[in-house]
Amino acid sequence: MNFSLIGALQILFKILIFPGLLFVVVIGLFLAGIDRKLVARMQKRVGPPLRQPWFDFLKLLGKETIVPHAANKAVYLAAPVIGFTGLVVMALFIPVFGYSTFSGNGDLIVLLYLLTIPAVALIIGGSASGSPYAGIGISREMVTMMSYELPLIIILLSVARKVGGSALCFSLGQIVNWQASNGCLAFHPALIPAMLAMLLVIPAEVGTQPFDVAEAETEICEGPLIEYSGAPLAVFKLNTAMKMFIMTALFTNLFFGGVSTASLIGAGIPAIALDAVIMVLICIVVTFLSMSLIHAITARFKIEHLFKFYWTVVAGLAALSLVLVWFGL
Amino acid sequence: MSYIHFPVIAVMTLFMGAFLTVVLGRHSKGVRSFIALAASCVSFALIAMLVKPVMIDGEIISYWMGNWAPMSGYAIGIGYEVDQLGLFFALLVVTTILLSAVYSIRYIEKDSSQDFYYVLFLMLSGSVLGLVMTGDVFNMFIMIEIMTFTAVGLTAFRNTSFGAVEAGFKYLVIGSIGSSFTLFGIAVLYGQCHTLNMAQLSAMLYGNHSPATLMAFALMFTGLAVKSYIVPFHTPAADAYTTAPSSISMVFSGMVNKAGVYGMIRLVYIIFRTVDMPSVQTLIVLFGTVTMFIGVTMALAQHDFKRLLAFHSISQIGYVITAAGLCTSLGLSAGLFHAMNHTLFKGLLFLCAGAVLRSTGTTNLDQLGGLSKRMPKTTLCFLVGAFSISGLPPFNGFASKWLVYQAAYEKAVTTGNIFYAFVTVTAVVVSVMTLASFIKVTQAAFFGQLPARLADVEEAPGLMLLPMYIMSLLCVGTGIFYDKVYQYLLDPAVRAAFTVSNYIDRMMGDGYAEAAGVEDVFASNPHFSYWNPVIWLALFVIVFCAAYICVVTSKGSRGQILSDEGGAEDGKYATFFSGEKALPSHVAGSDLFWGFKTDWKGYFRVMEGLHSGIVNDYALYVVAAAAFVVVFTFAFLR
Amino acid sequence: MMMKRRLRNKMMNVNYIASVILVVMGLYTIITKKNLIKVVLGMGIVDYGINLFIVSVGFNDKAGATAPIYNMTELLGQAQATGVTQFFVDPVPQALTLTSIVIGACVDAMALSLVIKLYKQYKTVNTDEIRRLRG
Amino acid sequence: MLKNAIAKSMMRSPWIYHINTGSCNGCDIELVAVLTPRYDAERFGFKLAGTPRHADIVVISGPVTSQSKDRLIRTLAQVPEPKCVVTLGSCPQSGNVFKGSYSVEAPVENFVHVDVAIAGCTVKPEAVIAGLYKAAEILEKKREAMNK
Amino acid sequence: MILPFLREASKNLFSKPSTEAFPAAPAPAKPNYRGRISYDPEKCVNCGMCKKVCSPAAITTEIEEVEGGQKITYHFDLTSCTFCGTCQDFCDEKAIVLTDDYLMVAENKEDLIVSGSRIKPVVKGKLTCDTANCIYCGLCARNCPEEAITVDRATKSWTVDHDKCIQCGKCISKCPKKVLSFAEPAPEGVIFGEGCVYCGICAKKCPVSAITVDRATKSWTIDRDTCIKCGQCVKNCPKKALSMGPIEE
Repeated sequence: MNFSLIGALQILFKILIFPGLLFVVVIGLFLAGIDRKLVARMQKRVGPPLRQPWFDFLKLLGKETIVPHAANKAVYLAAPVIGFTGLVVMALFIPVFGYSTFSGNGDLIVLLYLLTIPAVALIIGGSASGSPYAGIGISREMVTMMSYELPLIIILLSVARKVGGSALCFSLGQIVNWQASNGCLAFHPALIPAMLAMLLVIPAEVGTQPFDVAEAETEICEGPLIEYSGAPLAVFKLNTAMKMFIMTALFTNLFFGGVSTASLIGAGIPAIALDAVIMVLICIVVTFLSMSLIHAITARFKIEHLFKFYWTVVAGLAALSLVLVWFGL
Repeated sequence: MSYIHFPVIAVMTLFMGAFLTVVLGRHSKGVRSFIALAASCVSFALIAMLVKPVMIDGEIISYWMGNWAPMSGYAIGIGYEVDQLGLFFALLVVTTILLSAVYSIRYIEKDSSQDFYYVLFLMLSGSVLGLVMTGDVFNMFIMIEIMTFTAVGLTAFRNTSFGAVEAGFKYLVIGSIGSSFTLFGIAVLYGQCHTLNMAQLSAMLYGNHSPATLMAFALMFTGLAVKSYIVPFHTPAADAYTTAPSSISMVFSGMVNKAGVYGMIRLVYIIFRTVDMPSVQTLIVLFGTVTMFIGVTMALAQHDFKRLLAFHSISQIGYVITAAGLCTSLGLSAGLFHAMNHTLFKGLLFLCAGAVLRSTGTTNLDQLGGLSKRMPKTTLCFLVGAFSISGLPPFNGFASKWLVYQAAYEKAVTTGNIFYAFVTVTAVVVSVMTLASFIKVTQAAFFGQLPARLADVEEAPGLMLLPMYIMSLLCVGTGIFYDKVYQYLLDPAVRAAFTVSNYIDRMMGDGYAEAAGVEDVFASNPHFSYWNPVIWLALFVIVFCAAYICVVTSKGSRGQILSDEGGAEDGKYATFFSGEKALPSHVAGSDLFWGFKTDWKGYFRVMEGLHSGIVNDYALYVVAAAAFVVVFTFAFLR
Repeated sequence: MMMKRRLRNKMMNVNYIASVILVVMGLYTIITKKNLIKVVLGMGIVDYGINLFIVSVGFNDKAGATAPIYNMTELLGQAQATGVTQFFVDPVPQALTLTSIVIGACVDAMALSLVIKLYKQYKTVNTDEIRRLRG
Repeated sequence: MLKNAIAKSMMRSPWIYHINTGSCNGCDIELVAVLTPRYDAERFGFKLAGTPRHADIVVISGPVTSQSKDRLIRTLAQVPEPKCVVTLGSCPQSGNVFKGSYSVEAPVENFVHVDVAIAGCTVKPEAVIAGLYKAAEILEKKREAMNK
Repeated sequence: MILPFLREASKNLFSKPSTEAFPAAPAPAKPNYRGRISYDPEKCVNCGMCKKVCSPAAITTEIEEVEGGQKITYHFDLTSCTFCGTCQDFCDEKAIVLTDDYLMVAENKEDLIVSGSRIKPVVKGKLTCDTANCIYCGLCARNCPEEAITVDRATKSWTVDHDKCIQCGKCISKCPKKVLSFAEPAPEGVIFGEGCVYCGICAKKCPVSAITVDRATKSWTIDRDTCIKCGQCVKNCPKKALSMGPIEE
């Protein structure tokens, strides 16, 4: 890495603005707004304005932050920020089709583990708040995590096998490039079950409606978030929105990667911008299919049913895909 | 250069320390501690001085006891041979010994018979150090035996505490069955080859297996597997780690079961050279996968801090065995790296458990809670350990688990065997479950509400915190600079494991290997995917600081941060309790994860039935597994 | 002559068979007997079986096998002269056996002392009742 | 600028925490009705929060039985500032038909400052919307007062 | 589609939302909705029926003596009302109406109190019945809010308890024969009754010295013009021989 001024500025730009912080935050909150709007429309409601997540975020910034008596102050306040940081850094690993911060080489396993950081931050923060409701909430969050991790890893392995063949390939950049030349993975029949499984994994990862057992506000008073108020809560809400974007972007890269306009209009900033727009459009569709639609038509799972669902139906779909890919389909 | 004497001096220092403790340290606490510390420091220094010649310059030290060098191609004397693999484990051993010795000073100060403690401790240390550096299989057996019965003694050290003697007895029975199998294997091997030297055995056995050597392989494999406590031999380990003093639990998980792992690697890679055989790979990976899965699920069901850690030790050894059993260079690197990391983080966690036990008098997760307010330093160390073992970036557990996944999946795609793909999946799921059970400990012991009983618990003393800090730093450091670790420790060790001819030549004289027709199977260098923890961490720290300042400072337009300074129990700062007056109510260990446990009810019932606590059953598992290994060996090994 | 030799070969195998039988007996004792003392005895029996095996491995039935008191040059010289490499009892297994016996004795002593402690604490030597640590 | 944005958002995103202090459930179901497609209070950013820590507006229904009085006070104390208290229906304001009962602490104003009172027995969802909207405006004013 | 919810959701996505545009457009209440109370004090006769039937005691009255009569104020506390409408049903004068205005939202509690007052001229006399024309139908008794009237048809008796009567005039309006009326009040004064022992305490207590007692002649006289009807004499009479009452001129 060349630490000249221009280079440093470029890196700073990448971290803070384009694939990094600002882009993720803006698109994440945008997707969250779209999700709420779509759910409302599907329930025959008008729904909040698209800016609503922004209002929520800003409002929470303006509220008091109360650190409860039983809480461990340092951990309690640091936890949301750790999750936020993890997400921002993770965003740098996800390429916007061709364009990414770290030379297009996001590693799938690294991503898988970075994805756990926000969840762990939520868990540790909830645990540090000292509330018994949070205790139940973190238990559920953890079980949810155990549930979706199994299908997720099988999906990633199927994709890796499809792209890498008989070589080890965990690089997201490589997966995108492969799709650029061989067509989107979504159109390979062997990976369709995996794609469906991934659509079901996203809502659990983000924690939206039928899979939000951890934050069930009607049962366990928002679970881990119970004692949070003010800015830390705002950051947690922001984390959820960012996760929404990151998961859908990951989906896009895994199954619809390589849709680059650079070949049509020539490489350069317009092509990157156009790519970003296309990516956001795909993200909206994925948000609709995986989060809004499921949210609108289902009621919350019980935790044991959630676990069973993921380890049988979703993992079964993913494993089917893995087996199909393995034997050369 | 005189460093060829260092290995032997290091081992003998520890044994001499044990002897001197008996002679001089009976009555004086200071003398005892001094002898233990001095012996550990000396051996640490001696081993550390070997890093330069062995690891960096690539030399292999061979040392013949009484200068009884091999004649006419027959090695009759006992030889010490320190290659990179041995030194790698020796480094783990001496680090563990040193830190444990420092920790012990304050930890066991209230116990009686401390002189026996130090005698046994130093003998255990010396035996394990001797085991990883010896070049003689029978010497290895003797070291295993010394290790076993000193370990038993230390397990039952606090013999009035709950179940300590029982654990010691089970450990002894299972351990001695394992030793017997090892000895039986050695005897069969000797009957076939008439030598006990590893290098010579390796040269003789290369591509030259008779039924007798297969039998020997099966028996020695079982014996060493018992020593590394993989499933189904893990039962006494869980008990022993629970009841032993924490400084000793750390030694157990840090080096005693590593000794077994070392023995298995030595056996498979060097002595029998069965690395190339897919059936052996399948056998080991199968054992490893089952181990990591059963270990972690049992850990999820535990209510005792140390017992939970014990089952995690078993589970993590499963990772090591799985990775090493893949028999690729990437796999072995992953295995060794994970072994090293396991020593660091599990030692750290056991030390934290010890600090908790010393301060609160219990390790029952249902009785603890909220300790982070009283023991913040221990909590910090625990969190580092817990995140390391759960494999969160950028801690070391992540780096090694990541290598394990890569290795397993590389094996899967290169061989086209879907079994290894499912091994990878299991490894990832086990990792998540590990995280789950450490979340359980975090919630049950360190966060949540502080029970009134523990309101004036005190932080562990500085001398106990010191090893914890060191290990925490090592956990973070090896995670971030894992490429350096790979370059200076893992790569030489892996090369040593694969380049057997070098090993044989150094021991038996140049040209011996070639004469015996030994070929190296060293695979290409493992390649890593892109993961740069340094940049990542720098980014993380920068963004974290910025965001933290933005969120937490109560300047300007944002809402204030109010925290309870006065200590009022009720009102604004009380925990929300549905409006009720906040009662001390803590979600303890056994209450967590019931949603998961109900789904796995049948499994847990069976598992609890199997871990019956009856020593006969445990012996039965050992014998049955040994039978399985023997049958498998004869059926599939060619 | 052939008969006798075969018989002697068979006789030679007796100690191997016996050692295996001893090991199996020992393991059987450990697995089935519910009395702690019997379990310790089983461990001892396994040890004896293995010791027998090691000694047998070292035993050489060829003619002229004597106690192994030679130095290397004598040994090599004779080997070169006669072309027979193995004509004395292998000393190494005996050393091994001795060591093994000592270790076995240590282990048994340790086990018995633990049994005494266990009996004091649990007031029983039945393995079915000594299971505080389980699950 | 941020201050103004926050104050504006304060009105656009009020989260509600509902406390039932012995209500007959009439007002409670009307409050829930506000979130149904027909009335859809989410248009204005209203959302039911699960815990007082997240709440901006606390809605009280019921005649404050003596059992619930302490709980009410405690829960209200846990709501971070700026906050608004809205009473739903007649009961919290006066005790309604339970007035004078030995177990009713009726006028909630005796121990809690009420910002907005919505009358009705039960209240009509439209009235709830209007009342909550008014409360949201008060929130914004409170936040602006904090800015100064 | 297999999933009915899925079908419903996708249908809704492309159809108009069923949300009412309430704050933007007014939403009239449904017929017979009982909302904010409107009170017409001019119609009110101060019978108090509403107060009597109000279960949460949301209605309070204030009576103030002003020049030219009593100022009667009715307060309807909407924060206490159950909107049952019973007061409306019982108000014969239709002075109370529950309107369909449901937006009863206020920051101050005072804004939610409906009040009205009127000045009621003073009624002079007591309720009397022209028993000659009375048919003893009992309507007056039935409609009396204070149950002050008792009518017995069998014995043809009509009695009124003047202490209970609040002079609302309801009975007068209900009377089919128009025989009830408020008579001119008879002049009141101290009445000399049986049992006097001529102790003279009354004379001593009288603030205006209107009473003269002569023990010797056993005579008791009162100067009606001076008497202010304070009742001190009645109160202090040891033999309870004095009382207040109508006096025949």
